[in-house]
Amino acid sequence: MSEKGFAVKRKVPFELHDIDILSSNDRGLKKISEDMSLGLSVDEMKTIKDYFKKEGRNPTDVEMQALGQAWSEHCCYKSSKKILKQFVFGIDREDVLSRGDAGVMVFDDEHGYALRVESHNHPSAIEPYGGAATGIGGILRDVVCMGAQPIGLADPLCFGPIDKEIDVPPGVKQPRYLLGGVVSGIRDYGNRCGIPTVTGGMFFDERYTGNCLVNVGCFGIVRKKDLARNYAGGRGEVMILIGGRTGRDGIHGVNFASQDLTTTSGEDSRGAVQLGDPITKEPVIHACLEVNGKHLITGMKDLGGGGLSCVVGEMALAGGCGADVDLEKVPLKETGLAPWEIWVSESQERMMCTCKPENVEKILEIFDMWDVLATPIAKTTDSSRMRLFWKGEKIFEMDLEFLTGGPQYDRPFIMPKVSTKKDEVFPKLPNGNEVLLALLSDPNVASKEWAIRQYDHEVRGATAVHPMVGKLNMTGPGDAAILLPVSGSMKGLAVATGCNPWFTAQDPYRGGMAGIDEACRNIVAVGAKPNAFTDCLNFGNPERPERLGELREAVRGIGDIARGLNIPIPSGNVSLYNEGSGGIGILPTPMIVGCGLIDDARKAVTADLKKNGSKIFLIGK
Amino acid sequence: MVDHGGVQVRPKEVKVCVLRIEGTNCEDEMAYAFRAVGAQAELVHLKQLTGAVPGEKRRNLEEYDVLALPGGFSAGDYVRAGAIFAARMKSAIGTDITRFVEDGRPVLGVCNGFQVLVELGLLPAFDETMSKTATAALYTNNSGRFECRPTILRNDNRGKCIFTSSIAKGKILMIPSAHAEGNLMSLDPDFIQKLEDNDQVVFRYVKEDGSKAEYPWNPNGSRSDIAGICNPAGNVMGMMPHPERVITRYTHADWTRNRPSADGDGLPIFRSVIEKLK
Amino acid sequence: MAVIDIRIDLKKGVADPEGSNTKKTLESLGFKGVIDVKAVKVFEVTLDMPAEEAKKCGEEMCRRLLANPVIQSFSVTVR
Amino acid sequence: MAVIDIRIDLKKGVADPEGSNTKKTLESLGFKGVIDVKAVKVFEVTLDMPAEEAKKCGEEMCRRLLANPVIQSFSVTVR
Ligand SMILES: Nc1ncnc2c1ncn2[C@@H]1O[C@H](COP(=O)(O)OP(=O)(O)O)[C@@H](O)[C@H]1O
Repeated sequence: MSEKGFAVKRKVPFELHDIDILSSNDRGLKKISEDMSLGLSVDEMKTIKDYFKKEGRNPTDVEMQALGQAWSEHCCYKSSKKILKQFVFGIDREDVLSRGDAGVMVFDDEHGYALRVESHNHPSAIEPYGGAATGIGGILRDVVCMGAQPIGLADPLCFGPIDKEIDVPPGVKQPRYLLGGVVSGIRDYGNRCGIPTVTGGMFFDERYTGNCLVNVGCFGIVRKKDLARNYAGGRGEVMILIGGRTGRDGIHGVNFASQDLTTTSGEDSRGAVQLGDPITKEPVIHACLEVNGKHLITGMKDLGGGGLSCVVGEMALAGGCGADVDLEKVPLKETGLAPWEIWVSESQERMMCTCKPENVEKILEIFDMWDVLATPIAKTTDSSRMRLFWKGEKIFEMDLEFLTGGPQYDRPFIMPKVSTKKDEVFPKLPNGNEVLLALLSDPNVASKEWAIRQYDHEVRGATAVHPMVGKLNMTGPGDAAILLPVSGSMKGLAVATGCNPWFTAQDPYRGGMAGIDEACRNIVAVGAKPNAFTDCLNFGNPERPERLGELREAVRGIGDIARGLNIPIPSGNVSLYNEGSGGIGILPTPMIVGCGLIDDARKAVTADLKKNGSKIFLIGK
Repeated sequence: MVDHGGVQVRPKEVKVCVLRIEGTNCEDEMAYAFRAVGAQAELVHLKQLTGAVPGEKRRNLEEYDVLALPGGFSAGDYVRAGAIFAARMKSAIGTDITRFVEDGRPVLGVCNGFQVLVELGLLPAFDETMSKTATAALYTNNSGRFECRPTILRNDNRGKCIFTSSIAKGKILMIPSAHAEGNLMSLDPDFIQKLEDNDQVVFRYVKEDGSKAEYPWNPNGSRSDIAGICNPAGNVMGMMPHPERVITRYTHADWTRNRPSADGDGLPIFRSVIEKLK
Repeated sequence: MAVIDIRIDLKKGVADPEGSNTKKTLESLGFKGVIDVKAVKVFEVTLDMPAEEAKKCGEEMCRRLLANPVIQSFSVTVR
Repeated sequence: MAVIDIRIDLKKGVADPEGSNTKKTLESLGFKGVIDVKAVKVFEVTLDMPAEEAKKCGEEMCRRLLANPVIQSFSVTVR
């Protein structure tokens, strides 16, 4: 950071500034937030000022940056948490094993299965290949954090129209280009990690032109006795940083994810975009599962949004302890990083685990065997504070509760206008042939085989019902895929997606329900029973009351139907601020990924017609 | 990977080394396939064979009866598919491998493993056990992209290949493919003829009725529709499609359309070699 | 007619897994003194137009398709 | 210290799906007069040795890892 009026360089042989907020007025606070790219509002800055007044000092740049990360929408769900609590978190059932980084449900007597979906929308709009690839990387880590072996991926995507070259606002990339890059990114990363991509979807509409949606889901399998926690076991433990080195990549990624895309994003958001390295990832998965399987660790969590700053705090706080961090121990990609950059960098392929001191050596040995970097960087303490040291200098000390608590908002919302029967007009149709051809050539209907076959959907040799079904090389899309997660068992896990953004735009409450309904029908169609959902709520700017109204109503719909069906939603993700330049919002898109169970996958059915002369039944009304 | 009933073969403990490096995958299902026919399969990291690990973890290639190179990817397939894995193997344990092959012990390479065998010079190996440089290449698919799709293979081997020893000549198997670089090439105009003369052709892509394949039945454009070949001695085989993915019928893409047998079509390949070694 | 080389480099600070994996392998093969390996993509394009124009055309190709300014830089040279 | 470019070309007669796919895309974007597109791979390697030696070293790298002689030719130039 360059020398600015409010930043006073401390007399130490490295980059460290004290940020003068105590003597700043509202305007000054606003300027500090902007100049440091903190993404904090004036009210939030004032809360921080009050805190440091009590501490009797100004914060350091490291502390301010950490707060910027921790209090972002992406990390603390400040606009959506209340809504989620009210409608979806409460649906409980005794077979929910965990609601950690991924949800975990009972699979059979010995195993649980993990599920989670996440968005990687903004990075993908800027750099589709790297954005999608790192999205896969992140969701894989969320599942590995539960101690689970990833067994399948899902990739529901939404883009602008691809059947014609369209006029795009400056700075926005052609949907065709974006789609090509995203599919390649998912293909290269998923295939190289050896995890089959078995379900997903593509949805096209003009309203995604300025802001495409890239949602990625992952499923995993874990022995119940190996189910991992995502936090420290208590004080006196060691925190070990695992995987890739830390660099400048991905700095301010979460703030970026919590802002509207502007026309200049492409040029100046480079720091927020990263390329994945699947070849580091694969050994990281092996090694993490090995140390967990040997019960050498007490907790494990991935480094995603906010990097170290979020993961260390959350692991300590949830473990009921504090933490002392030796920041200079963090292995770096390049020299010359300032402490705050290291603390908030979102470099890929990193995980954190906690362990008892006596197990450190054994753990490091296993990582060494896999050529994976592993470095003890922190200790848990019996205070409620986190402290950071750099070459002996204390550069950070904050109350964990304050740091990771974050604000929570009850923002104003407007109930969306709901379409009624009266509004509907049934179009006059030209002749049937024309309609049929037009439908079949519409990208929303046309075959997605060109993409599906670029994804390896059979690697691991456990795909019982494939994404494409029917006569060989004449296949059509199936409804759900079925995986056989446990070697030697025919018990199957059916996975499918569901979402209808057009419905949701007309009636968010029923649209939310429709997503769950569609996922259920897909699962039932292969002969499995719906068991759990995970959801990715892609909506616009929550500071606009009409957008927040859409979110609220859709979530209420999801919650009502899930509660009605008594099916839990043990994990999910919220992605807000999905607006292109000029405030053109996306369609409200509550993406549902559903999981179902089938006791004997040999009884599964597929949608293809098997022979001439079969009877066809229509079920339902 | 599902348990497969009906295995009566209980041969003497055949020890299989399933080799991996960073970024390999498909090794679990490869090991599972060998176990399904009664062999003892161990996942071994290349480091364990080169001595770069603590004592109790070290292994010697000599201890094994079969070497299997799994499919998927290795080292991200940067540079060229299989090139990095092959170069590392050759420089570290090249002579061990030559000895292993000259000893007549079976070596199987599937997909990426096939690419590694070609890059190593263990296939086609017309003139020596392991040629100094590669004499063939598995090149980018004609379509220019990764293809994951069912393929049908015909056993065209006249009896030399140990991996098809219990599969009738002309037998049709459905074994899926998943690769971006599977087009077998050589600049030698007599390449195919030489393979034929030596009985080195093992599998060809065909259509369901056994007739000549074209895209997509031949997913990569390989000349003469070749999907798998062996060395002149018949103990080293490489193939692009993945037999380890179809050990039971329930992972075949079209099993809901009444496949007759409970076994998967990949099983006889593993059974062939284990029966030979009994 | 002109033949141009369009060279696409990764910008500084963008991770290059292909380069770093290749470096690692070269080292394990015993090559000494390898300080850095970068993977670069080059398109050799033959165009039916004079050299000057071909160069401009190549640059336009980069902007429209071949390079992503977020992570890549490009340069066009006439062969 | 020397920086070398190791250029890996496809041999004549070896089809180039990446090149021809790129050509097709460029044409569909409206580029005219594109006669041929070849995809070439370049490794930019920085070596801790004099230029002469670096060139030799680069050639050895091709023989041992970077090129498959069946389909690829290589050339090494000092930058
Ligand atoms: N829409 C949702 N439905 C259900 N659970 C959700 C939803 N959004 C977030 N969650 C859960 O809230 C927790 C915190 O999410 P997040 O902060 O994104 O996770 P992480 O710490 O992995 O980044 C996770 O357990 C996640 O599964």
